[in-house]
Amino acid sequence: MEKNVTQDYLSLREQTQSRDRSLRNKVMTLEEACGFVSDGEHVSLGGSTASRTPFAMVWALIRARKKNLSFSRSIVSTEGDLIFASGIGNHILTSWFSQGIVWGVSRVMRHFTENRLARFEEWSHMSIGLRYRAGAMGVPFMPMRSMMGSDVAAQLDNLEEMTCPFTGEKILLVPALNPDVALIHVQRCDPYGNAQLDGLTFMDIDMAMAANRVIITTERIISNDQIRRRPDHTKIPFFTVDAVVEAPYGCAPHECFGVYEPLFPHMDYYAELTRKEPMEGVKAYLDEYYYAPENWTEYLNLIGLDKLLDAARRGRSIYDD
Amino acid sequence: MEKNVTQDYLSLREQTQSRDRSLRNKVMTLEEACGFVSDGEHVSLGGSTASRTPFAMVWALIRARKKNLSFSRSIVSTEGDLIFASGIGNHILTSWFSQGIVWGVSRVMRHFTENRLARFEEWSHMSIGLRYRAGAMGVPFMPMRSMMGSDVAAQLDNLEEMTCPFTGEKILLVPALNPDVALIHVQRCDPYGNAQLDGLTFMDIDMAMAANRVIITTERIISNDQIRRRPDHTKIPFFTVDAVVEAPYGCAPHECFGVYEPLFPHMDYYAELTRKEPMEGVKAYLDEYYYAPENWTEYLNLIGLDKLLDAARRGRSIYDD
Amino acid sequence: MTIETKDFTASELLCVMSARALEDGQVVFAGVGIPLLAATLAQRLHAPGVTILFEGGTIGPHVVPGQLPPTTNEQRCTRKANMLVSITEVLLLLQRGYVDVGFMGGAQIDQYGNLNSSFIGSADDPSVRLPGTGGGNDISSLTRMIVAMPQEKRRFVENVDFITSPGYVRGGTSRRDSGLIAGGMYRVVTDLAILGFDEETGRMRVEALHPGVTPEQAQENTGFELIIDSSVGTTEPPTEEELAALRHLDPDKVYTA
Amino acid sequence: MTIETKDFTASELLCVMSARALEDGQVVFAGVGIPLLAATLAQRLHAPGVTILFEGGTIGPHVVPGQLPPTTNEQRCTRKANMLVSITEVLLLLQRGYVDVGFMGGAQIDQYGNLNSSFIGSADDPSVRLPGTGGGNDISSLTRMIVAMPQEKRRFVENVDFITSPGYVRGGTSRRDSGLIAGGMYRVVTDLAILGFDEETGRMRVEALHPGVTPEQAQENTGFELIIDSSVGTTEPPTEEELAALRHLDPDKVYTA
Repeated sequence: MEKNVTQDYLSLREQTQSRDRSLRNKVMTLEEACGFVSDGEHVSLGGSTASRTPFAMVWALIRARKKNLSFSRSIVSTEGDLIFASGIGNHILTSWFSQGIVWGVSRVMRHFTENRLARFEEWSHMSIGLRYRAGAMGVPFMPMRSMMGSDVAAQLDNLEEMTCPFTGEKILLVPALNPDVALIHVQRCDPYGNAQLDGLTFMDIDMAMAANRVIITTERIISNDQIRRRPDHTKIPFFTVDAVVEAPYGCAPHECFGVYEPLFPHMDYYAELTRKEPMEGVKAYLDEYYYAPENWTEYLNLIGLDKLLDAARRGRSIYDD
Repeated sequence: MEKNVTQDYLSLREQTQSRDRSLRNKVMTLEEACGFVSDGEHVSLGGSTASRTPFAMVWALIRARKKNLSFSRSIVSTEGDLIFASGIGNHILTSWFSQGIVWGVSRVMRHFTENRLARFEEWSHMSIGLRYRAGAMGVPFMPMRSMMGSDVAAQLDNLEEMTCPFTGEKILLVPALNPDVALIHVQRCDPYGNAQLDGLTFMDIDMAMAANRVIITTERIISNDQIRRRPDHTKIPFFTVDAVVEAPYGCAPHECFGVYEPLFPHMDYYAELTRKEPMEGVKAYLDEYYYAPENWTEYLNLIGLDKLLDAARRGRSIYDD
Repeated sequence: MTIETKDFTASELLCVMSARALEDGQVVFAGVGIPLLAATLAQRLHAPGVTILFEGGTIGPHVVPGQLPPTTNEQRCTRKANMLVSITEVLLLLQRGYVDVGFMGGAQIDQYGNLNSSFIGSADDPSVRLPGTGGGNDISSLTRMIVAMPQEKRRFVENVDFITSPGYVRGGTSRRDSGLIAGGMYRVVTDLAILGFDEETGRMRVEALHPGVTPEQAQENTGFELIIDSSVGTTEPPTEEELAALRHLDPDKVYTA
Repeated sequence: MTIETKDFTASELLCVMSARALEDGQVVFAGVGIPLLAATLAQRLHAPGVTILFEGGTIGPHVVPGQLPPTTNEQRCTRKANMLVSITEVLLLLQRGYVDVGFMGGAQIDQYGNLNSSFIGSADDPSVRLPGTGGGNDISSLTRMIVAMPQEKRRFVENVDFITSPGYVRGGTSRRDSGLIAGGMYRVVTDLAILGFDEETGRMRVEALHPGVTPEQAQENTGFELIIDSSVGTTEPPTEEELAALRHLDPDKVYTA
């Protein structure tokens, strides 16, 4: 059974009401933010595939040797390999799982799933979005019209069909997903957690509203005055947020819209490293890039300043047209 | 029975599929846009109370002597009086109906409802939003947790209660509302109907996605190139839109966020005019401001340039802080 | 006015007493008028960390002294806000549980804390059609409520003509049984007293009387039998600091005349 | 390759034939690779009013020749878009009915047009765990589908191991009965033929063969019995104009090698 499905309403409210939702400074380090994630919890990851992946926090959780976490994300890329291989989690709920189409099927994912060492729980893309949305709205389910008739639905045990009392149509109900913690990387956030996102927002906003805790990593921390100058650009309100961490290049080697594109050479390097001997490759990668560096800046340095600058040049170019 | 409730899925899709959804010029006059509204249809109005009321289109529909329209809006202000008094509609679905708190209870609304000449169908504020949202999502209902236990729910005949199959909780289902036409006023729109909204968005976005036709009035028409420079600021996509009308001060005497505040002296004048003899007052108002002017500019001129300039000065001041 | 006239108005008393009902750090969904003013007053006094929400879609605005917004749907109520969202989204914050207190005025209330803002007389043939619920029904269905209103017999009736915004419905477990499993009427702040509700029956109870108000006066101004404990306490009168802060916020006495 | 080698590759043939399947003014939900390229090609040829949607949340981008986006979730696919929305919102456009065509590639398809991108072998003990549905299940559940894929026996199987993205499920009325009352598999465009589906049985049928392809060749490259009418027609070969436009879009042959 999947963990953390359809939290009952009174318990969800109690948990929410017990959070300190006042306007207060929440700035801390990656290591301190790890304190908001406990072993065994369900963690949702913002972004999608190679875009706005909250890699800095995933990196910190792996270094903190968390255990028995389960994860969900719209589409999972290499962070899924690293979650399984590092041992912090053995259950990932998503609609698609591999580094990215151009790199083929993840050999690490295959190793863990085909040997039943970990679970890749497959839901349709939209159903995951609607599960977060139900969680965000404080209702126990969302109605939808896809997934019926498929084996994706057939192998899930927490779906319900109903006949619509208004139209008589067959409707699928998917249960709310209220993650214990959501990890979301943004371009700008103030010290209180008011986050402004540019470009594609993926499922991040519903995810933040649904979660029982939210950790925001941000390219830069801006003042609350800046937020209040453009309040209609704020996408995540401060009272949903528990921790704010400034993490420049916090998605590397993935992209952050308008700031940097993916670091393709590094992604090619990882794909090559894990192609033939997936487990040896991913373990070597973890040793070199996750456990060895002293801090996030050292991790970035290992990836290489040249690659960062190139990715940043390409990233900003979206505003050149 | 309320009109136009819970359109069945196949008919909704057929109607949507039959619309010309290509990227094409849709710029026209207020009078031409009236052709998209047929007698007897359900019309939803964007904005709320005295903010972003699509007054230019309401004005045009009244002048076009439409008949038997029904309307819905989050909160209805004076446009409700004018709809009833002009005879274009005798049924309004909303959560609150009067000019605004400071002007007291509308005597025109009272005249029509207390004498059973027209219907004010009361739903909770959130339930109206969720009805548009269900319509926008292409599902026949939304689940929610308010309205139960109240007489607001007791006097409605198209609500359903259910027991949640996941949690056993009692849940209220409200039916989708897919308006025949939505009238929405925005700050900026391109000729194709890509609309960008500033400030409070009310229920406009769900309404646009739910409607079977959308008429956008806009303070100014901007180029498609401008839209494509900031695609994450577009709030309504062109393929939902059927008509684009440039109507400066198109919400007067109400406000348009960041462009002009309400024209309070004119609103005071209307309130005074209808306080003692509601029907005589509102009919005199319609004659003077609706039927007499040659065009929208003449309507604005009757209201007074001094009032427009004052409202514009106050409106822009939101960006001065 | 039944209360002995001091150096403050009944509205000022209502404002100060309402402000005291809020705690620091709370997220408060406020209506215009006294609730907005009282929430802002609380921010200036004991509760600087209070966040105000408006039903038009505003999260955490700065209310500027002397420039109180007249409505909750226009740009004046968005000044220096932290975030603007749609109406549906801001109401869903109540449903999701992010809000601590719904804070409204009331036209008519009954022994179970039900509010009516829809009809005077029967809904089928009303003597007055009122403007309706607005956000009231959702707010009172989904969170803990504080209502601020003057205490008068015609406003405090045994059973409202129409339950627009549910309190404890028909008392006992009827609110919960109807499906409203969270929230509920918490306090009614009037110019005479602070009123609460009996946990078991859901009926209105006097929590404290304002200075100089007798139990008899409170009862006389109520259209049903109030639960009054003989040992009921008395509130502290508004302090000079409270009144000064209030008058700074509303110098033109827009809401405190 | 079974088709006589002309002055174009099999991928180019697939692209041109897929582009022809789109009509002007359509809203097309496109996957990366051939679908994206073919939709862009259609815009340059007979269907300038086609609007492209990507599952990452992009509405109506300009695809720049020579800079084809490698994925549907990164900023490269948002160049000069008309609007960006969330993933959930862009998928809901399918459900609401705003989309005319879902346009995808496929790894494995069966006689009823069901697609598998989840498991090779049984789901409980697969020989290969594939990456999964992504947007495929929602797209094929909610709109009319065009799939572009090479026609090979191992890809065209009688029944897929796992229905990731439903076609006509088990044939007959089974798709509709399962609750999928709209959409359905419309065309499978391959390097050998244009395939459709029998209205009654939901089984795959040859609509037209590409120039030089015999019915026997089409059948040989299919793992189940195709419906082939003896009078089945032949498609027009790619024109010079089509090939020139295609090569202008993908000069490095990223998708058309």
